[in-house]
Amino acid sequence: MNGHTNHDRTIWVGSHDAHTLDAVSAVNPRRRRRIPGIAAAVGAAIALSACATDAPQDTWQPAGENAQKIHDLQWPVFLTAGIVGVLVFGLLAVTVLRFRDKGQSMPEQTHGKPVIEYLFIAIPAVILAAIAIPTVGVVMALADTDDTECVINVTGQQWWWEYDYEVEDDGTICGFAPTAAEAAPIVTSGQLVIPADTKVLLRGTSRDVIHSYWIPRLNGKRDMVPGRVHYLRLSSETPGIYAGQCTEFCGLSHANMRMETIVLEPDHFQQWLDNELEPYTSPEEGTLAAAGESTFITQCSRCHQVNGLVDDRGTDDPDDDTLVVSYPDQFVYSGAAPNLTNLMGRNTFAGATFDLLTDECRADVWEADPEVFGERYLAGVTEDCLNEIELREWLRNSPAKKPMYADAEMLTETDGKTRGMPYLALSEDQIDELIAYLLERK
Amino acid sequence: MADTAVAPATGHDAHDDHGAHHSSTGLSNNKLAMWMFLGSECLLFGGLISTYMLYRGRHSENLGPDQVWDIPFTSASSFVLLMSSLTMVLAVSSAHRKDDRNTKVWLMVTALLGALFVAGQVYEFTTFYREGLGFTTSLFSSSFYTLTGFHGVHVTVGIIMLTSLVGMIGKNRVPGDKAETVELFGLYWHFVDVVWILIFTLVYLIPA
Amino acid sequence: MAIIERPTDTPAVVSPDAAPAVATPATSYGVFRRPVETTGWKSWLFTIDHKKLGIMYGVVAMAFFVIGGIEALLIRLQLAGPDGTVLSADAYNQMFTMHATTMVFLFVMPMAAAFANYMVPLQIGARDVAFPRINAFGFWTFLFGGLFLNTSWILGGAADGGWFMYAPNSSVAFSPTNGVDFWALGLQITGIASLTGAINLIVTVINMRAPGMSLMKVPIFTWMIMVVQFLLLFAIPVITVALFLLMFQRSFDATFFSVEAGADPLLWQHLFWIFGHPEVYIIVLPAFGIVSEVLPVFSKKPLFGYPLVVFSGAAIGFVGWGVWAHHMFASGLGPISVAVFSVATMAIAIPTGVKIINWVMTMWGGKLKFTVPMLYAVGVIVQFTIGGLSGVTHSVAPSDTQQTDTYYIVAHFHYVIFGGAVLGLFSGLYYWWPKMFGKMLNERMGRWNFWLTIIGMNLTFGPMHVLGLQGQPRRMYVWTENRAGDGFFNIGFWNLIASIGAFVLALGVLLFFVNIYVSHRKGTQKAPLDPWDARSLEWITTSPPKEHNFDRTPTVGHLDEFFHRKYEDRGEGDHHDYHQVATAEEIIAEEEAKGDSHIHLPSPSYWPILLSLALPIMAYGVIYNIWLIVGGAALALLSMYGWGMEPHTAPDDDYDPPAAGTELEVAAHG
Amino acid sequence: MFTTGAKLLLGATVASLAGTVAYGVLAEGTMGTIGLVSATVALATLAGIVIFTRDANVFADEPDTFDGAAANAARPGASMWPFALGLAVTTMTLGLVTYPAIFILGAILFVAGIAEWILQAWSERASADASHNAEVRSRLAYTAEMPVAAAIGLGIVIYSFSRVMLGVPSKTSTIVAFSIVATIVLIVGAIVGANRSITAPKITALFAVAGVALIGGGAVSGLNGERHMHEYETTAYFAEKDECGAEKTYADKHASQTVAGKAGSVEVILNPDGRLVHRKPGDEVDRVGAMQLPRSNPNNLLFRNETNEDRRLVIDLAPDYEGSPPRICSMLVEPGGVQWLTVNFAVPSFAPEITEIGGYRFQVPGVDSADLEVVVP
Repeated sequence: MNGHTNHDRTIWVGSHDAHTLDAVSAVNPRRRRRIPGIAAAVGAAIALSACATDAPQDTWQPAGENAQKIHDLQWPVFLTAGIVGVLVFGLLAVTVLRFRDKGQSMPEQTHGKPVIEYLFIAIPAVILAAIAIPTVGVVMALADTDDTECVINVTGQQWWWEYDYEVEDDGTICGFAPTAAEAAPIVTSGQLVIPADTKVLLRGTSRDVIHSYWIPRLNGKRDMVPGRVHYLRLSSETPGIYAGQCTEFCGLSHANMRMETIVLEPDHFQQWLDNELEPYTSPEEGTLAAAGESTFITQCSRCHQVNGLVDDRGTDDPDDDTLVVSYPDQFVYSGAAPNLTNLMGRNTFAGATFDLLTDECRADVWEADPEVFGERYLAGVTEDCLNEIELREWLRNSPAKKPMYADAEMLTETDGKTRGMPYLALSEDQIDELIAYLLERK
Repeated sequence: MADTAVAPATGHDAHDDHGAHHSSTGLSNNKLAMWMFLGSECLLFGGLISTYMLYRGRHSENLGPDQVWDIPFTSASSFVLLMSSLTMVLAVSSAHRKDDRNTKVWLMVTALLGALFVAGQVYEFTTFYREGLGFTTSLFSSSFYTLTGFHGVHVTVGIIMLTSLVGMIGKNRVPGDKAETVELFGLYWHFVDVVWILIFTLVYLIPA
Repeated sequence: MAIIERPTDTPAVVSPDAAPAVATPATSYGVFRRPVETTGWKSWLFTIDHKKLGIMYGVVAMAFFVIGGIEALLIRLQLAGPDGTVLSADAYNQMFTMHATTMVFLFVMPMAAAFANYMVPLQIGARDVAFPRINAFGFWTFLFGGLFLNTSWILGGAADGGWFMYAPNSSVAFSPTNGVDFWALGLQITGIASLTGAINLIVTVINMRAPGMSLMKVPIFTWMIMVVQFLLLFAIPVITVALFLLMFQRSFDATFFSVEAGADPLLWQHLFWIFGHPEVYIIVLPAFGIVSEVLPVFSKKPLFGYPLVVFSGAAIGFVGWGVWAHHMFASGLGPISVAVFSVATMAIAIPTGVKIINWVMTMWGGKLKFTVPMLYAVGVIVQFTIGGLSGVTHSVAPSDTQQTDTYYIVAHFHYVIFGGAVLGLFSGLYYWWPKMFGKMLNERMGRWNFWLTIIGMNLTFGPMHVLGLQGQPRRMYVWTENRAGDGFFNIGFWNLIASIGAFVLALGVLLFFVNIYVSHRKGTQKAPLDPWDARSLEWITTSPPKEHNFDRTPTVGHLDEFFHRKYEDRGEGDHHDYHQVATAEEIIAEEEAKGDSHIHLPSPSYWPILLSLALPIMAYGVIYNIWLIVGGAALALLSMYGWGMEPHTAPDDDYDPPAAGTELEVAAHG
Repeated sequence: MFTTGAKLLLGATVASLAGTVAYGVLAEGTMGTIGLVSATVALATLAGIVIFTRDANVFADEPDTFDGAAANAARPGASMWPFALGLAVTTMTLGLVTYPAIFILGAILFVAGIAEWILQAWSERASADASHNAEVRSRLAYTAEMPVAAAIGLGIVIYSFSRVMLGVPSKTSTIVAFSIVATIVLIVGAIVGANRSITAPKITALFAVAGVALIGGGAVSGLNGERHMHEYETTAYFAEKDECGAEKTYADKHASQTVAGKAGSVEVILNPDGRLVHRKPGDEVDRVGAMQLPRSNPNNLLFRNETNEDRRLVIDLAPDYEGSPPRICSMLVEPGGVQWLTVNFAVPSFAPEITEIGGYRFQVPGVDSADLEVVVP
C-alpha cells in the first residue's frame, strides 16, 4: 500500500469550483488490477483447496452413489460460475483501465442500447436454463427410493443419533438373515453400520428439536424433524468410516453432535449383525467387571439400556431374575439415552464426539485400506486401545466434558428432566468397575 | 394512522391552506397510506389463516371445529357486522355532505353494531370454553382463537376509533379534512368486515 | 420550527450574522407548549425533521454495527484455533444469534433507512416525508426495540436459537432463559418501526414528487428504496404472525410448535423464510440504489439502461417472494417443491445479473474518477458478483444439500451482505457525507479505509468458501482437529486466516471512525456545494440542506436534473459537445432568489417518542409482569390520542418565541 | 367562602362521617369504628382551620395586597375534583376495612381525581383567558378522557350484552335476542338519522336509558348465572372409560375428517379387505408386517379409513405407566376420511408389562382381521 499512497494528493482543494475533485482522480492504475486479482486469488484458492487436503467431511470427495450424482452436477456449475466470474471481472478490468479519467472530454450522455441490454438478459437466461434442466433431473433422481434394499430408522435427539434396524416381514435385517439368533430390532447409536453395495434408506425423525443427518461423502443432508419422517438414501461401494455432523442448529452442544457411517463388506456386515444379536453374557463372578455390572444397574440402567441384562440381586432363585428395562423418558427430556449393549463395538461415544480408541489405534482403523478396514473395525475396542482418559473424564463429570443442560434444578420447564447426561457423582472405584464392565460390551 | 400529511411538495403559498392538498397522484397521502396499511394487513391475516388451515384437523382426541360451531348464531353476528358496513357507508356519505349530526349518529350506530359483534364473539368464546375448548386444548383451538381473536382485536380497535371520532367531531377537534378522516376510518372498517367474511367462509362454513 | 419566514432578498447560503430575534411570549403554555427547540438535545428528541431523523438512524445503526462487530470478533477469536475456549458453548450460541440479529435488523436495515430518510425527500424535491411524526415514531421505535433486544444480555442471557430461531428449539423447554422472548418481542417492535417507515416512504415517493418528476425520472436510489419499502410492507406482517405464534407458545402455553400436540415445526420455517427471503433483498437493494447513483456521477454518464435497472429491481422484489423455500432444500420438502424453488431461485439471478452488467456498462465509455465512494461502488460490483455466483452454485438444490448450513453459505451471504450491502452503504456514506454534514471525509484516509476493508473482508469470508466445501458446518462453538483434514491448507489454516481477516476488517472499519474525527477537526474546510459534479436533485440545495430543504420546489424536466441544469449539449447530430452553463452556486442562488417566502413545516412533537417508549414497556410486561403491559398500553393510548388530536402544524402562538417573520435559517451542523 | 382546600376537606369529612355511620350500623367491630371516627374528627378539624384561614388566600380588600400575591391571580373556576378526591379517600378507607374491590375503586377514583385536578390547575395558570385555558386543558385531557370513555362504554356494552346472551336459556333464543338488539340499534339509528328534530339531549337520554337497561340486564344475567352448557366428552375420556367401541359416541358427532400437511407422516391404513397396513415416507408399497416406531417419541400418525363403514383405530399402551393413557383411540372416521393421532410409546415392546398384553397392537373395533403389531425397540 505504501507504494501507492504517494500518488494521493491532498484530498481536495477548497475552492468553490464545481469540479474540485479532479485532484483525487489521479490514481495509480495498478491499484485497479487488484480487484479482479483478489477475486482470481479467491477463486484459485477455492479450486486449490478442494483437492489440497483430506478433510473427513470434504464435500468434493464423493464416495457414495448419491454424493457422486451431486458432485457430477455441481462441478460444471462451479466451473460455469467461475468462467462467468472471470468474464465479468475481465470486462470490469478493461473498463476500469481504459476509461479512467485521462482528461478526455465529457462522454456522451447515453442511456443505453436496447440490443446490449436484451443480450445481457438473454445470455444469463440461457446459462441458467442449461443449469436448471439437469438440476431438476438430479433432484428427481435423488428422491427416488423404489429400489431400496435396506431400511434403517434414524432418530436424532440432543445431542446424539440413535439407529434402529427394522426386522423385515421376511425376518431379515437389512436383507441379511441372522445366523444364530432370532432376528430382533437392533438399537445402536453414534455409528451407523451399513453393508457396502446396498441401497440403504434412512428413515429419520427426531425426539426433540430439528437435527440434520449429513455424511458429506455419501449424500447431501436431510433435516430430521420431530413429528415427521424424512428419508435419506445412503450407499457406498467402498468400506470405510465416513464422518458427518449434525448441521441443523440443535441447541447448546450442536457442535458436539457428530456421527459416522461405517460401510462394511457384506461378510463383515453379517458378522457385525450376528454379534449385535448375540445374547447377553454377564461378566464372570468376582471380577471387577461383575462389580461393574451391579454399579451399572444401580447407576446407569435407569436411562441406558443393555439388552438382556437381568437384575438378580437380592434373589436366591436363579429363575426369578428381572429383565432390566430402562425408562429414560422419566429422566431425560428427549426420552432416550444411548443403548450400550455393544458400546465397545463402536469406536466413538457421547454423540460420536469422543474417541473410544487411543490416537494410534484410531488411526489404524480410520485410515485403513478398504480391504482391511472391516476386520479392524469389527475387532472393536480392546483394553490396550481404550482411550481411558476421556472415558474416565466423561464418567467423572460428563456435563463438564460436553456442554449439556444436565442440572435438573435449572430445568423447571422440562419437569426437572435433564437434556443430556447429568453429573452422577461416581466414585473412582465405581468408575474403574464401570470401565471394566463396559469393556466387555462388544 | 391519524397523522396528517405534510402538504406535498408543490410548495407555493396557496398550499399553506391545509384543505387544499395536492399530490402527484391526486390521492391524498392519508388515503394512500391507509391503502398501504390495509395491503400489509392482508398478509397478516393471510399468515393467520394459513396457520389455521394447516392446524384445523390437528386435534387427535379432542374437540374438532365441526363439533363446537353454532353456525346460525355466527351467521347472525356476521350479518350484524355486515350491517355495520352499511351504516359506515351512511356515515361517510353524511360526512361528505358535511352533515355532522348524522355523521355522528351513523358512526355511533356502526360502533354499536361492532360492539354487538364483539359481544357475540365474547359469548361464543365463553360457550366454546365451557364446552371444553380452551386456548391450549389443541392446535386447532390455539389457531382458531388466535385467528378470530386477532380479528376481534381489530374490530375492537375500530370501535374505539369510531367512538373517539364521534367525540372528536362533537368537540370539533378533528385535524384536517373531516370527511376524509371519516372515509379513512370507513376503509379500515370495511376491510375488517371483508376479512370477517373470509374467516366466516373458511373457518365456519367450509366443512373440515 | 414550523413556519419559516424567508427574506427573499438575502441568499441563505450566506449565513447572516443576525441572531434570532428574542421576543417575550405573550402567552405561555408551560407544560402544554409544543416543543420548538431548534438546537440542543430537545431539538433532536422531539424532532420530526427527516434529516435529523436520518442522521440519528445512521448514528444508532453505526453503534449497533460496532456491537455486532465486536460479537463477530469474539466469534472469530473462538474459532481461530481448535477447541476454542474464549466463549462457552452457551455464550457462543448467544453471540452468533445476536450478531446476525444485530447486523440485519439493527445495522443494515436502519442504515438503509438512514439514507432513505435523509435522501428520498431531497431526491424527489420534497420538504419532508409524507408523515413526519410517523417518521419520528419509526426511528424511536427502532431505537427502543434495539435497546430492548440488547438488554437481554444483562437480563439472564440473550437469545440462543440462531437468527432463524427454528422451532421447536425456540420453545421454553429448549431455551429456558428469557432470551428468545426478548428476541421475539424486540423484533416485533423493530418490525413496527419498519412497517410504519415503509408506508411513509411509499406514500412520500408516490405522492410527493416534484412537479415534472414522473416515475421514470425518479432517481434510482429512491426507486430502489421504494421497492424495498414494498417488500417490507408485505414481509413484515408475515414475520409478525410468526413472532406472535412464538410469543403465544412461550408465554401463554399455546402449542403451535409442540410436536406432542401434533404441530408441524416446518410451519415456522415457512413463515420465517417467506419473510426472510424478501429480507435479503430488503438488505441489499438500498445498496444497489446507492451504487447506481455513485457510478454515473463518477463515470460522468447516466446510468446505463435506467429503465431496465428499475425493472430488474422491481423484478427482484417480485421474484424474491417465490423463492423462500430455497432456504429449506434440506428440510424435507417433496422433490417437486424442491425442483420448482430451485428453478425459481435461478431465475432471480437474471435481474441481478442485469444490474451488474448495467453497472459495468455505465462505466464503459465513461470518464472514471476513482474517489472513495467510487472505489466502494466498484468494490460492490466485484464482491457482490462473487457472492452472486456462489449463490448460483447453491440454487442447484442437490448441490445445496451439501452446502447449506456449512461455512460455504456463511461465505456466500457475507459476500452478498457485506460485499453488497455494507460496501454500498459505505459508498453512500462517503458520497453523501458532504451533503449531510457540509464537510468532506478525508480521501486519503478513505482509501486506507477502503483497502483494509476489502482485504479484510476477503481474508475473512474468502476462506469460508473453502471451509464450507471441506465440510465445516455453521454454528459450531468449536471445531476439532479430528475433522480438520491433513496438510497445511486444512480447516485449521483457513479458520486462522479468517480470524486474522476479521481483525483486519475491524481495523478498516475503525479507520472510518477515525476519518470522521479527522475530517471534522477544527479548521477543516467546508465542503463545496457540488464536490462530485453530481447529477440528482439533492444537490440543488445547500450542504447541509436547510430545514425546509428547498427554497423553491424544483421543477424537473430530466432524469438527471441537476446535470442538465449544469451542462448543455452544443453538439449536432451524433457529435456531442457538453459545455458547463452554470455552477452549482449559481443554480442554488437562482432557486434561492425565487424561493417561497412563507413555508409551513410540520412542528416537532412529544407524542412519537412517547408512543415508542410505550412499546418496550409493554414488551417487558409480557416477560415480567402483566401490570407493565397495562401501564405501557395506557401510555400508548394516551400518546395515540394526543397525537391524533394534535394539529400537524402548531398555531403560531404555540411558539416561544413566536414566529414573527424575523427568523433566519441557521444550519444545524457545521 | 369555601375555598378549594376547604371543599376537599369538607367532602372528605362528610364522606367519612357517612362511612362511620354506615360501618357502625352495618358492621360490628370497635377498631374500624374508632378508626373512622378519628378520621372524621381529624378531617373536620382540618376543614375548620382551612375555612378559618380561607386557604391562606389574600383578598383584595385587605390593605397589604401587592402585585405578586396569589390573590391577584385569576380566580380559579369551579371544580368538582376536590370533592371527588375527598370521596375517593373515604372510599379507599372504607375499602380497607371492608372489601378490597372498594379500595381499588377508590384508588382509581383517587388517581383520576388527582390527575384531573392537576391538569385543571395547570391549565388555569396558562393565561388570563378562560376559554383559551379550556382549550389548553382539553389538549391533554381529551387524550386521556376520550379513550377511557370509549373503552369503558365499549366494555359495558360488550360485557353486559355477552352476559345477557349467556344467561338466555337456549341457543335459539340467544340468536333471537342478538338479532332483536341489533335490529333495534339499526332502527333507532335510522329514526334518529331521519328525524332531525331529535336533539342531542334527547339522544343522550336515549343512550342513558339504553345503557342502564343493558347494565341492568347484564347484572341480572350475571347474578342468575349462565345457562348450563354441556361439556363435550373427548375420545380421551372414552378411552379412560374403555368405551372405544365400534359404535358412535357423543365425541364422534361431526368429527373432522381432513388433515392438512400430510407429507412426512406415517400412515396407518384400514384397507378395503379389512386389514391394517402401514406406509412410511419413502415407501412405495403398503406393508402388512410389524411396524417399527421409535420409543419415547410423539409419533404423529394418520389413520386412513378405506372401507365402506365408519371405523376407529385403537391401541393399548402400557397399563399404569405414569404420564401415558392406557389406551388411545381415534374418533370414528368416515369412509375415505383421515384422522390425526399422536402416539407415544413410553416403554419398549420387550418390557414385561407389554409382552403380558401381547405386545403393542393397532386394532379396529368391529373388524377382527385388522391387527397391526407395533415393535418399539
